[in-house]
Amino acid sequence: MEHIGLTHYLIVSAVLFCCGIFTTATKRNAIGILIGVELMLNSTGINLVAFDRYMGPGRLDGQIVALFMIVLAAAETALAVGICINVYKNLSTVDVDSASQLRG
Amino acid sequence: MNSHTYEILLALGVLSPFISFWLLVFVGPKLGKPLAGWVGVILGMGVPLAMASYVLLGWWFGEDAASRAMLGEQAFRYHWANLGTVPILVGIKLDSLTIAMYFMVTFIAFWIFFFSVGYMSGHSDEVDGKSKYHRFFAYLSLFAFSMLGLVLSSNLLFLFIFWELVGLCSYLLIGFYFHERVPQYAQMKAFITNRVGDFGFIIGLMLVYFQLGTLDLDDAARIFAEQYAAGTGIFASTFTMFGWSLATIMGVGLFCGAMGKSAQFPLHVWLPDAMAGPTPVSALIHAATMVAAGVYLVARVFRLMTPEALMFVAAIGCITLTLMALIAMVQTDIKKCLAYSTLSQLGYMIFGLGCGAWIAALFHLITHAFFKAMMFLGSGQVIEGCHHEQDMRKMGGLIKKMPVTAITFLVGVLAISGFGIPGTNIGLGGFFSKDEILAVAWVRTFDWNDYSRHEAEHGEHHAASVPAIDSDDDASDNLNGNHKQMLLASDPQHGDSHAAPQHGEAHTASESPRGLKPSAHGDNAHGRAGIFSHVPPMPKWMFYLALFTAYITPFYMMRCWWMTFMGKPRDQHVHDHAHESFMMYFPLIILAVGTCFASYFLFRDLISDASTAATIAPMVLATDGHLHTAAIAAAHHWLITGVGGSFVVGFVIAILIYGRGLGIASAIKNTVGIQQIHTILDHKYYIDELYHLVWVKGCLCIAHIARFFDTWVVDMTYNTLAKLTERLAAFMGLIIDTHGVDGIYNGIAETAIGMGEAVRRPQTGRIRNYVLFAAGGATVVIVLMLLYWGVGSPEQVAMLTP
Amino acid sequence: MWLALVVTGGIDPLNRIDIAMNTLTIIVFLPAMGALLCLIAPKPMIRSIAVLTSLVTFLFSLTLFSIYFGSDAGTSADVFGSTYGALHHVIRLPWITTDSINIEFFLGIDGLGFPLIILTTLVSFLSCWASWNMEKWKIGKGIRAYFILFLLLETGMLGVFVSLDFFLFYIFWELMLLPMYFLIGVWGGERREYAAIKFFLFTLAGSVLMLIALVAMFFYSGDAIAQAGGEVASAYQENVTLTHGTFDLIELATNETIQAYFSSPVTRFLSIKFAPLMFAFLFIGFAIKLPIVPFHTWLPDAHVQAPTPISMILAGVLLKMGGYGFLRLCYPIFPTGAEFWAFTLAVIGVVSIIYGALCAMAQSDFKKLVAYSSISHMGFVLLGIAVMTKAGFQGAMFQMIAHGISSPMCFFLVGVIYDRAHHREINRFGGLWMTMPKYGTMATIGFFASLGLPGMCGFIGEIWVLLGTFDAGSKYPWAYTLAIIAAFSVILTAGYILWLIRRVYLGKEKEEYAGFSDVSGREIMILAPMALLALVLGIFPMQTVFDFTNGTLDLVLAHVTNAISMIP
Amino acid sequence: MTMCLAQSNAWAGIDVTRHLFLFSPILALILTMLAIVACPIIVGRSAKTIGAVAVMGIIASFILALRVAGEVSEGGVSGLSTLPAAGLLLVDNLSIAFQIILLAFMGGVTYLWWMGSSDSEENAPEFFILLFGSAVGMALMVSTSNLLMIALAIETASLPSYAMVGFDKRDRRGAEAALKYLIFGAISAAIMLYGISLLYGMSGSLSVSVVAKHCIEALATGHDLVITMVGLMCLLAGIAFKVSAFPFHFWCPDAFEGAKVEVTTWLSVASKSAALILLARLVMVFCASISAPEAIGILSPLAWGIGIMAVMTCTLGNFAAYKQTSVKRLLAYSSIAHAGYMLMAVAVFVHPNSEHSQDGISALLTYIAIYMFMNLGAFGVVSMVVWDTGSDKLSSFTGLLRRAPLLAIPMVVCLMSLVGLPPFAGFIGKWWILVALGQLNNTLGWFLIIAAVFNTLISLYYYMRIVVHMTLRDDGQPALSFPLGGVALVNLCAIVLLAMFGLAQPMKTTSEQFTRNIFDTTTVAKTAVVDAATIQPIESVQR
Repeated sequence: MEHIGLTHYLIVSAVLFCCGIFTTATKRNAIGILIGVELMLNSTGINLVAFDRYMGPGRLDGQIVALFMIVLAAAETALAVGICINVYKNLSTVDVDSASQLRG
Repeated sequence: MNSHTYEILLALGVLSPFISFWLLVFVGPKLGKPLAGWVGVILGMGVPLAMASYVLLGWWFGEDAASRAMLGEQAFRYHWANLGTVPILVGIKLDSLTIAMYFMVTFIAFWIFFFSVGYMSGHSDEVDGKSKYHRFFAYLSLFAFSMLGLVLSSNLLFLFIFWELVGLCSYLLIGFYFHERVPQYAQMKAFITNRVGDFGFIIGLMLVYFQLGTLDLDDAARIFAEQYAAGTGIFASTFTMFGWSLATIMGVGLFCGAMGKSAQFPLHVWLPDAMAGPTPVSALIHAATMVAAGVYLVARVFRLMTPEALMFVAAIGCITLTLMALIAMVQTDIKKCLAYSTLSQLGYMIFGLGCGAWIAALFHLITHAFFKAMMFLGSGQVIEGCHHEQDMRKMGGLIKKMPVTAITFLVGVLAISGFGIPGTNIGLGGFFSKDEILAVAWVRTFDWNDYSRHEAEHGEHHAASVPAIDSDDDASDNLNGNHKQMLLASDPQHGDSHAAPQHGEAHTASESPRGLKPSAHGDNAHGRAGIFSHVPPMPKWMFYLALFTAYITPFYMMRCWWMTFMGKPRDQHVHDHAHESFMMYFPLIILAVGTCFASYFLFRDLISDASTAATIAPMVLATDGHLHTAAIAAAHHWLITGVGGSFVVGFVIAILIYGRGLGIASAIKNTVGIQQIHTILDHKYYIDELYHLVWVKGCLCIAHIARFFDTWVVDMTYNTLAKLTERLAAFMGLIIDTHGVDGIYNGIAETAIGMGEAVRRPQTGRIRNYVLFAAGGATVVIVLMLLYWGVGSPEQVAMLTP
Repeated sequence: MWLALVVTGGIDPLNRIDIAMNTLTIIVFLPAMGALLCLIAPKPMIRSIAVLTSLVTFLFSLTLFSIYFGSDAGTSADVFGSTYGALHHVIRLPWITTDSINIEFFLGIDGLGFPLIILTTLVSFLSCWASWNMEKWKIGKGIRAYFILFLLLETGMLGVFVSLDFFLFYIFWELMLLPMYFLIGVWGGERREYAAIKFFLFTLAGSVLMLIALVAMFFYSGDAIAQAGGEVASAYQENVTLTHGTFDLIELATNETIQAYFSSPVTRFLSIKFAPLMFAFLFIGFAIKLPIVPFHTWLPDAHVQAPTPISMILAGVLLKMGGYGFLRLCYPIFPTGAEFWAFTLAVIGVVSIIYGALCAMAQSDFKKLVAYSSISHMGFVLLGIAVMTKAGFQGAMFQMIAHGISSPMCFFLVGVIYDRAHHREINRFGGLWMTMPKYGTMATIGFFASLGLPGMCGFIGEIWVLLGTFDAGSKYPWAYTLAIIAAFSVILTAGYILWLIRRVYLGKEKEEYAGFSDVSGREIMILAPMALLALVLGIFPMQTVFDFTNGTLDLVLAHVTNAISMIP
Repeated sequence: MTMCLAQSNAWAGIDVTRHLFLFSPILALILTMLAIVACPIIVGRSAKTIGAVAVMGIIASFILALRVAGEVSEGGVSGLSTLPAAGLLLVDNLSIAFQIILLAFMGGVTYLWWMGSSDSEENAPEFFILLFGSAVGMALMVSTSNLLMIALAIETASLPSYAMVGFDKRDRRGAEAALKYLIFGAISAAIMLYGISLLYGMSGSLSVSVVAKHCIEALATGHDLVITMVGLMCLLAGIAFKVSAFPFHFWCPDAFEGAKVEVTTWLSVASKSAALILLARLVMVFCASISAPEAIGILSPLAWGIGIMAVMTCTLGNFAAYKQTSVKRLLAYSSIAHAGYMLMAVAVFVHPNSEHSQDGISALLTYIAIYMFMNLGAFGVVSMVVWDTGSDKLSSFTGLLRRAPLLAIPMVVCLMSLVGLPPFAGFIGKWWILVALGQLNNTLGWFLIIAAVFNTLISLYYYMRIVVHMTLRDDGQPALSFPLGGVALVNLCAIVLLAMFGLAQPMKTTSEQFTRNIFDTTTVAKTAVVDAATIQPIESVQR
């Protein structure tokens, strides 16, 4: 039974990140894609905090940045939802594949 | 008179036709008819003729041989341009040949101009009532200018320039009736055929410029002789083509030009067609002067000719004179008949030059110019009289209607047939010139080995040996009148060959302004002695063909005359219309007199005077009467009589056949065997057809291929390139950006999540594909970078650690 | 001068205005001033202003003859100096100067530029005058724009011939593109769009290569100087030292340090030998303009579609820029490249000669025929330059001038009849000489001049090149063969020209053309100078051209051959 | 954060008012934004009013920027402050120069908006808030060398842009464009942040200079190479998205086509160039973090990476533009291509100690300045055509020379300038980039030069298509009606483009002034060593 170390956190966050990417790439629902983005951002958060904890004890930069991340995510989500609503008004769907009028 | 006086006079003679040309071009229409004509006659030819006569008298009677040569050496040169580093000096080649030619041209041309004033007034108005009368004389003046320039040029390049200009004039004049179809093609044919010749000429020029480093006739000859003596330069090169050395190729190349202008065998096709031009033009350009320019050129570059080249020249001449004479036998168009006889006679001249009879050939040139011009004018008179009828079969019996024409024409016929009494020196032009050519040819063919051995022995001072030969000639047979003439003829030569050394020294002493070393006779003689050993005798067939043709010539000429003037009129309408007018037959009379005059006196002496300086070369055969003397000395009597009497045979046969109308002739024509031959001759050996097929059609075919290639290959390539770029653009823009992305990444998505619904709607502009592609791209980039990256080199690490 | 000042950098212009008032500057920018004038002038005056401007430019350019006849001149050594790089009317103003770059507004002329400047101003004047009747054209609108573009074009062309700073040269070179594009594209024939874009794309393709060469030459010369210790005395200017790369064409050609570095085989550009590669880049750029098979296909289209005066300019001047480029850039700066490519270039030249002639023979469009004949004639230019003999260089230069006289004349002759018949089908013409005697006479002169008839301008160039090529046989054995093949073109040329004359001018008068008026006074006045020159150049080549060009040409050649002889 | 600031006594001995002054342009923008927020409550939301306020704000900020520029070029705050935790923001010539350009361009866009939509627009305040917001973001992007700040700035610039693209709520295409832009942006932002987290973890600092140090160490020694590089690439990906460099350009055409012309204009220049300057700054820090000029070669993979990205970008942009029928979309692709050209300038890796160290960056600055005018002019014409005909299709440009010569001629000038043809400024812009690449005098440099010139050739064709439609064709459409102000704007642009060509010299001098001594290389070296010493490899940490 090995002691939980930085590597494990990194692996977790990496997996999370990949899930995020995967979601964004495969989901057709805009909201779903945004959730994927959230996953990626959260994996970032995990990274930052873990690094802060293990690499430079006493420094709080990572955690501060993590806070910023959360705020950013919130702002982004807010805007995204707004745009999604707008899209829904116009296209009466949030299926990103149906938003394919602009092409070429 | 010093040389500059002569030059200035001659130059004036060249300029005045030029002036009259521009005068007629600009104010011609206002002058109208016949004033424009008279301007042409006076300004275009009167002035030159005056100059020519004055110079001729001064030159021939005012100077002795030495001072003539001296004047030639001192002749003025103008620095025209630099060809690379080689300065091109333009000037006047001042020697007896120039003056003889100059006088001949101006004299004949003057009377032809004169003739034209009357003749053209009836022949210039066909075209839509717009008179081209002045245009005709403008062209004639331009021709006079170029022809005289050609005669005077001392520089090959300038000779070439005027050469082309006379070609242009001939082009313009052949096409004078360009509203008709035939002249259009005739003029093109003439110019392009000449261009083919010029192609060779240019190659010759290149070789001269490149190997001899000059384009001046005299310098070139001098350097050529020196190079020959030293075996350097052009003689050093080992390059050969069809077994010809470079020097030979040079000679042949230059001769190609002559083949074009003088219409020698492969390039003869244009001359008969050229008869489509007005008759005076045929007389002046295509009988007397321009076509003779080729011969003149060969005479001028004679000194650059190797024996092989001369052999080629002789062969071409021989072929031409035979084939054309044969064709002439079956011609029914009076002008065509004369044209072919011209070709045949030109063949004689070329042949003469080829076998070294320099004097004889040029002499023949001049005599021929007189009588052939006269005959053409006569034919013009006939055609005019007969209402533009040219077919001899429709004529006959015209002697009653136009006696003067008939008589003068007969004079011409006699002259060309070499009429004369063998054994005396009574005779007309051809009798002397043609026979002399044959005599030399005979020596070259049969007596050559003895002669050249004899030459080699007496290498330097053959002059000394001449009297000996003379004496034993006298001893051998003094019945031989021809021989006496030859002696007479060769007298000036003796003078020369004695005078030569002094005048040579005189010039080595005097510094010539151009630093040209005057050609001393010694090394040439030495060169000659050397070269005779390898100059081969002529093949026999040449001599026999020439001799044979000597019998044909009188036949077809007499046939022509008889069909035209004697017998019963075959076409009453023509006959009734026939008439002659003073304006036209006056020149005939003059020329007839000229023919008799030009037969023996003056011209041959002039030429033989020129010969000494003009033919200093490895190949000095006919330069001195010495050879003729020897020729006659060695000649068997049958040659004298045979050649001398040839015209009798010819005449008799002709009269026998055509004496009673065309019946016998047509009978013969229709006999089996002859008929086929006749057809072949009538179609001129189908050479025209051949050329049309091979050259005209071939060239156009290639041209169209080229055009096709240009439009459908070269151009297409670029258009296709453009298309490809667009396609590529479409590919990058649409496919990669959208379809491709879909294609690739739907596939990935499929394999990733095992659901193929993404593939079902391969729509474009789908954000998920964008994301996938971006992510994929990023991954690829990262991987590549990592692969490429690796660890830095130790020294880099070292640099990094401070 | 406003434009001049902008170009001179606009920095403290006031105290430069006197320097800028240089003959060449005036000549180059007079047309531009005229264009400005046209911009503001009332419509009816525009034509006259434009024609006057071009006339004044021409007359003013004649003052350049003072180089040769002025008091300062005298012997050819004074005019051309003893080494390549003796210039006259030089003007050097710093334009873009940083610590590492010194781009100058550097104009000057020598035997290369001089005759072409005169030619340019003359042809521009004549063709500007030829545009007089443009309202009568199919697209007769937009006079203002037309003449403005025309004059800008002239400025561009003149600039190319006088600018000796490569950067400036390039600018002027590109400057012509746009006006020419619009002149063809807006006022052209049916397929003008295609022709114009084709012209543009081809030329730009050439000039991007030139741009690469421009940058590369600058930095490589910089390397050369750096290797030589960073301080190299200028080859031809007193008390000037080069500390970094230069755009000075003369310097690039004459400075030993730079030359040695350029021509050394170890100097590599992307691991390719420097000199041959750069030579090729520049060559293609110029070959497209010349034009040379296989880069020629823009020319027939451009010529056929362009209005007559533009065809005149195109044939008379633009084509010459290619040849000028060879003589000014390729050969002096990359002699080793020249040696490397000699055979290829000569072959291309001969191919163009024969190929152009054959294509011309097969054309049924009057203008296209003349266009292809241009290709054939410019082939002589390339051949003459490629063999690098004195006669060859002289011939090439003369051929450029001669062609600059004869082919505009031919194009104008085509234009004259096109204005009347509104078609160019050779086979539909006939008997025009009877209908329009004056025109027929002029046409004969023009076409025989381009046929290369001795006594006319076309002949000198051709024969000089041919003899020059043959002369090169001592250096290059292949030269003999090429010379002979090239000489064969005299027959082809005669063939298609005479055939053309027969089909168009000879024959019976056709009733459909019976009503045609003969050439008007204006047309005569335009044709006469060209006809006269065609004759005079042919009769007095030395006094008209060689005296002005040969000095420099010989120096260039000496420089080139000397450099080649250095090659181990 | 405060802690971190306290740690590296960044505030100690620094005059705060002076710092406020140095950042005053950005502050002015923010204040204006607030003012616009307040406006509807106080004076009402009429477009004209708002516009007036906005313009005043822009002018004020512009003047301030000029003042600051005067200070800075005298060496006020000079150099990237590369101390490990030196504050989040910095001011130097480069950032100020960019702010000046940005504000000028902003003025142009506002003017365009004023001409076009000020009458119809009822959401003026929102529009300007977004505009200013993104402007602030861009201004911040170029004035930081701190990873956190970079992330924040990019987001600040991006979020308003998303909204601006989809600003017209009734426009289906706009909504779609916004959605795409948003999703793409959000994802790439997330990727970038992930990369930042990794870099922070590896180097233990957010300061770019320290990160650069660490990356170089990793490169040299191979420690944590993979993870560091992944981090770095992710960071680059985020920036590449803003630059719209291949393969992160997909949002660009769609977003630009869907958005209003003013917005397109704004994004096509401002966001891209801000990101480019940011990237250039990162590159400079990397170069500066190498102690010896000779060792610059160790970064060549990075240089090649950016170079190849640049070539791909402009080639793809040019080719993709060929078949476009919508001029807006065509210009969008052309803007991708130009981003490629500018990336080439970024790919010039030169050590600050070596000669010509500022060629690349000054060329970039010059190019941006010129590009601003070119695009302003081109899009200005497009917008005026759109306003009148309601379509941005190529066909609606047919015969423009007759219908509106005063639009056609400047359009031709702008397009030819975009091609890079003398005598227009576009050529000068390209020229300086070529020179910068030539200064490298290595394979990469020549490779990029060749790619650049051939792309010029390729690009000619599709620009020419517009010219052909405008000048050579005419299908008799009615004459165009357009606001005179707009005509004045585009003609001004055209004239400026001509003049800039003649004034190449002063431009070059100015841009060199603005890019002089933006390094304080000594500090880089010193601090770098310190950091390198303090950093522990991961393995050693975890027990």
